[in-house]
Amino acid sequence: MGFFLETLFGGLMVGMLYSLIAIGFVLIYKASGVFNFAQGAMVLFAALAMARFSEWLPAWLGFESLVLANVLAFLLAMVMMIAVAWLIERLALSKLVNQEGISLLMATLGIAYFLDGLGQSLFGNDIYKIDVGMPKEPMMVLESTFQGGLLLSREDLVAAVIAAALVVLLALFFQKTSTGRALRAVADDHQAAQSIGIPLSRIWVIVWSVAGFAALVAGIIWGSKLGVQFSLSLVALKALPVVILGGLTSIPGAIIGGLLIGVGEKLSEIYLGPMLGGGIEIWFAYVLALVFLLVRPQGLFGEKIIDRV
Amino acid sequence: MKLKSLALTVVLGAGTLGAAFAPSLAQAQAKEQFFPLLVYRTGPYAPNGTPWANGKQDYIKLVNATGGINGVKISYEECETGYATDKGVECYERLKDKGATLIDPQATGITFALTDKAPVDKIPLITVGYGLSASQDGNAFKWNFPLMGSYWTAADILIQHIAKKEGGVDKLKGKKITLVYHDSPFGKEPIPMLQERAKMNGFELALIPVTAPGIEQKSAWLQVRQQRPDYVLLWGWGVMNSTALKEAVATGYPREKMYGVWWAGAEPDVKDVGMNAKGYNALALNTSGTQPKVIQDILKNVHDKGQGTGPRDEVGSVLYTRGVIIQMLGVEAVRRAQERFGKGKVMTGEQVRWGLENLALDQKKLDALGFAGVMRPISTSCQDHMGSSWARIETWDGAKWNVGTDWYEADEQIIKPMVKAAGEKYANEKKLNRRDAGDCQS
Amino acid sequence: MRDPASTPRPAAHERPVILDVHNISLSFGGVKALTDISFDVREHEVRAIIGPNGAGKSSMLNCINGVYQPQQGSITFRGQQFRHMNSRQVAEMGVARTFQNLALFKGMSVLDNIMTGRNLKMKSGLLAQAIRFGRAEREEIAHREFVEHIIDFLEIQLHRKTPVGRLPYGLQKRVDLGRALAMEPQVLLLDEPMAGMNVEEKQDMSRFILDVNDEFGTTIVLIEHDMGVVMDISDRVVVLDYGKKIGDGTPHEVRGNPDVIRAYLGTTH
Amino acid sequence: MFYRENGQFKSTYRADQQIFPILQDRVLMLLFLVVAFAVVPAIASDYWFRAILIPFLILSLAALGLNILVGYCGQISLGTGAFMAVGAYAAYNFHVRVDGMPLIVSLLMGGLCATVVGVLFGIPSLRIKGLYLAVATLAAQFFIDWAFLRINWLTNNSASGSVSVAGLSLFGLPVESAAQKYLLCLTLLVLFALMAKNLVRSAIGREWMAMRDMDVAAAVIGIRPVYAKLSAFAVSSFIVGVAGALWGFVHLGTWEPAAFNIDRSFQLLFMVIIGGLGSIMGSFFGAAFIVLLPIVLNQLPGWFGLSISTALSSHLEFMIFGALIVFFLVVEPHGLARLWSTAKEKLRLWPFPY
Repeated sequence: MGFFLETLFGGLMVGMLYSLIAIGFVLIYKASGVFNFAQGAMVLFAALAMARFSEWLPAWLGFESLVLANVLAFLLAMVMMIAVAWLIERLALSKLVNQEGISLLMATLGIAYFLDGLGQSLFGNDIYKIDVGMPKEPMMVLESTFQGGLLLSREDLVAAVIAAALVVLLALFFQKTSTGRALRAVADDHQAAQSIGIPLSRIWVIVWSVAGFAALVAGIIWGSKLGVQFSLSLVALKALPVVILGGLTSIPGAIIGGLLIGVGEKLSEIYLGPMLGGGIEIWFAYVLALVFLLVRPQGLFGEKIIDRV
Repeated sequence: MKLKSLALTVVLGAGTLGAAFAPSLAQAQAKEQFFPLLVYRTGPYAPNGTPWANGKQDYIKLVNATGGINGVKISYEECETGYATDKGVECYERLKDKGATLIDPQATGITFALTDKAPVDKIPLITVGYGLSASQDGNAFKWNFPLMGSYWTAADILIQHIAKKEGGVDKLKGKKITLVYHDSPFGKEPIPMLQERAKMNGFELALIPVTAPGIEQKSAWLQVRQQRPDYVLLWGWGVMNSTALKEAVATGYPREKMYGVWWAGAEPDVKDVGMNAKGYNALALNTSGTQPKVIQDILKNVHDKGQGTGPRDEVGSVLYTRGVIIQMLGVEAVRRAQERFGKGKVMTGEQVRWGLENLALDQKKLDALGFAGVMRPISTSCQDHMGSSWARIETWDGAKWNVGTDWYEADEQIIKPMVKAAGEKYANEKKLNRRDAGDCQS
Repeated sequence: MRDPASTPRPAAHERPVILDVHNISLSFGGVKALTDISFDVREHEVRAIIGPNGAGKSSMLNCINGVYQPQQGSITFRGQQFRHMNSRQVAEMGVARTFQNLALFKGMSVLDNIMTGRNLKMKSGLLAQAIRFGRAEREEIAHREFVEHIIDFLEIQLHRKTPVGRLPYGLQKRVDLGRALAMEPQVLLLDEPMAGMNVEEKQDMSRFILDVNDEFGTTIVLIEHDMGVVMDISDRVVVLDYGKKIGDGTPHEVRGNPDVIRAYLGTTH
Repeated sequence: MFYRENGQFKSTYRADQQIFPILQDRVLMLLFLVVAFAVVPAIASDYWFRAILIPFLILSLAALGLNILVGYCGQISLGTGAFMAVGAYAAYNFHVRVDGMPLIVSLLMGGLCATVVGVLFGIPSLRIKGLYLAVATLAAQFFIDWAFLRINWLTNNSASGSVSVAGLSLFGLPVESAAQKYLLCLTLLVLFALMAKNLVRSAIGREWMAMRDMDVAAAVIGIRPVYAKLSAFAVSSFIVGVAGALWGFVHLGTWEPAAFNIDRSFQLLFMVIIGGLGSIMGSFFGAAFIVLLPIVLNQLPGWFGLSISTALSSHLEFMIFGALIVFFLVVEPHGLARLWSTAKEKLRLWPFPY
């Protein structure tokens, strides 16, 4: 029982991080109808920037404080992500408007390649460290209720909390702020949005920046867990089933989906894995999503499509 | 339309350029021993691949700076494989036409792919401490040289060490040992050996695969926590190792009970885990640090001259040093070959192969080369393409690797028959007839 | 347009019923699109369905085509009764259809678009088509000939090989019609065949429709907004409003129906 | 001037329905084949065969297969690599388990197994559309990758999961030298390309395109979505499977599942998109582009005498590759094939622009 709970929590915490990345996908898809395969590359790029700046800045400016270094690095990284967003809009999106999804998807793959290359040639391709003072040692809880107690990773806990906070933040941003509403308007109908004078290009820059922000936070969390290194760009692959499970256009979907996938794959790996020889979680997540789609083709919270002729 | 025609030209340009230039590259340099360098400085495995590659290149530079091999200078060209088999093959094909005489594929997968091509092209493969374990059998694998150790010897030695810690092989009975491995040919190689050992010594072997590249290991380590094994063997490469250590920390598995293969015992694996990895052990094929004479020479003759391949502070790190050793073995093979086929001549692939097969590096030679204390003597033969299987255990103290004192050697009784059987199987599959004594002389 | 003397036809009600729609109700998640619609179509007649926008005209056709599955009601075709129609069956039974907002295959040439109409009639297997030998090739050529007749009939020879996407709207409408004709239908459903056309184009289209009706004896069900056209070419008219049937009869009868007038003039009651 | 079709009148529909109705095209094609079959084997270097031509041929074949699915039937698949893997491993099993199984048969059996798996994973397409389907096909990718790593039977119980073949021969002729391998691939490619071309200009091809362009209308004129989509999946995965078998048998010789990982799937998708969706010719252009580009890029510095570090150059390679992808999607979303036909249009009018 105790172990089952550990697995469950483990799954929930990972799931929270998945939703964080998934939200990046959803934001961009909602606003620009682009399925952004570059999200992973953005995570890597942001994390690299963060890691390297926090390492370089003290040397350049000659100060010690780790906190200051991290704060400055974070800001700088964020600036870079905004720049990236702006460039993407200028050089790619604005020229690719109203093309079918598949070419857009390919374009983002191109962008992903570009960012991977750029990031690594700017910041190097070794394995780097992000130290935001995440607690590493695990903690024991409920020793009274379960023999051996319940082992929780503090790091995951903190990470999950941050992720959750950010997710809520973004949700609020979309529901409450005027920009958020504008974004939603664009998402619902491009022409209409333009006709009431919402400049599409600016909206896109904003959305991609917000996605960049999500990527940065995700990058920092994963980065301090795994170390910042090329492979970071692959975590996005793990968020894809989340996106289709939750529905491409729904933020709540991304959250619920993330948790479901996180728990699903961990439980499957632990309790099914041994029977099948292990290593099943990656495809299990996808199959889970696939089976679900067969029942609800538009995902958990996606809108239903009716063919009109 | 302008853009379109531009696009068109780009395509045509690419095509024609490729056509025009690629062949012209395909000429061997005269009077120089050509070593192609398959490396990966990008992708998930770059942090480990890079120092290795730099070590190889720096040693070549050192040899050239000090008069080459009896006057024969070494020319080289790097090719990025990204640890991907097909790119590795592409590199091999490209560089072999430039007169490649020795190849270190730097990846087990690529080694597998090249094992069938090497005999055709007559290019020896040197796979120090990796590759196809069975290829130790020189009778079946004429062109493979898993010098200094294979994954089978590695696994065997780890078990020996654990037995020793437990106070005798008999103590292994009933123990639980879990292998956490990179889900690829590399990670799977040791399994047959471990199963053999498990049968023999009566310990319980559990296998936990980690999907490459190994960034998501939460469930793997939850399983470890569930099974509570007495020891965990870590068969990882690249980012998988550091991630494994971090998850071990997060699930509270004692690092002292973790033993990595010699590809999981370098700085990149523990660097950003730091103190948390304290007590973690791994196999050591070689020492690290800048004390050895050869490293000093490299610093003096290469880096001080501003010709260092990588950053200076990486010189002497575990994988860098291994790169140096690998390149040294190649160079010595050429030197050995020259003794037979003519000093100061450029050796062909076949001649280098003979050199590799007749390596005899005793302590004296090693000292002379500046490898005193870095590694143990090695001597190969027609039957044994490994030469020696000496290795030690090193432990991370939170800041640096401390190499233990006692040397281990794989247990012939176990290795020999397995290698032989595997060799037979391979020879039969490939319908090759095994080499006779006469062939060994050639 | 049509003066009774020229084509002596038996009055509509004397001819046998070919298609009978009975108590059809359709709704999308609570929203009622059609409520309890019944009407019949007799052989060789031109039957019009009219009504204001959103009256559920296209939905009606979609039910007949099996694009939508009505929640209630049944459709009887040549005595065979169906609860749900399935597009394939409908097509096989010889019901063809054109679409309100062009549903042509944009990526394909005019020729190929119309050729798809013949697919039902092509029998050669996948492998035969791959090797394109014997039957497969003969079929292609035979059907190509048939299609060429349609192309001539619709006077679009010049555009044979142009991708339909590049054609002007009026011509695309013709291709749409051509594709339907290629199926040699017994019943032809036309969804606003003249929407967005100028007077000449409308006249051409009406001519095509009547020719089809006369020459091939095809029964025609058409949705149309232009009352003038409807009155001219249709034998009987169904009037829908807000998914309900508010009128049914000859153009003359319908014109006099107060409900219809109200629906069109929009006088509230 | 020289590229004109006027004066060539078609008296029969058969004549009008040829693959290359225009004389010049036929001549050009013929010349091209002569060069490919006779001249190239004589002059090409081993490097060209093994590192460029053979990969190009095999990947064009795979791209061709994928193009049928994506380009003609409009079903996006990100699992192509996996279907190649199925082809390769299935062929391998027939090769090693059945004594004296002729090479060509094993290859085709590989294709057939891929067909079965392809259709299986194609079933979701009946319900799921567009990007959802695309991501769903990743399930195939990851599951199949896993299966070949984990299920020993599939790899003939090779401890490492990596398998290898050797001593290939076709109808008694050895397939060992680069030239022989090249000719084998070329022959298969030409045959499949021909059949594919026939299919897409026949009834079935029209059904696929109809599904792609307007599925409701297609259904209304009596095209069964199930049949159209699944047949596309079947044909596509068959060709892809054979390509996979060739990749393993002819190009790599020894391979592991990683040789068919998700990167391969993306690579192939790039090929069909850069080359041109819904164009047989495009598949070749795409493959040529994607195969040559990296090689050219990483030799580029050498030609201009600059020596940049391997790391940097391969990072630049990444960047340029990515940039070019976007560039092409921006200037010509319909791919190189469209560029080619626009070029032909121009040539047709040349030297009089109007």
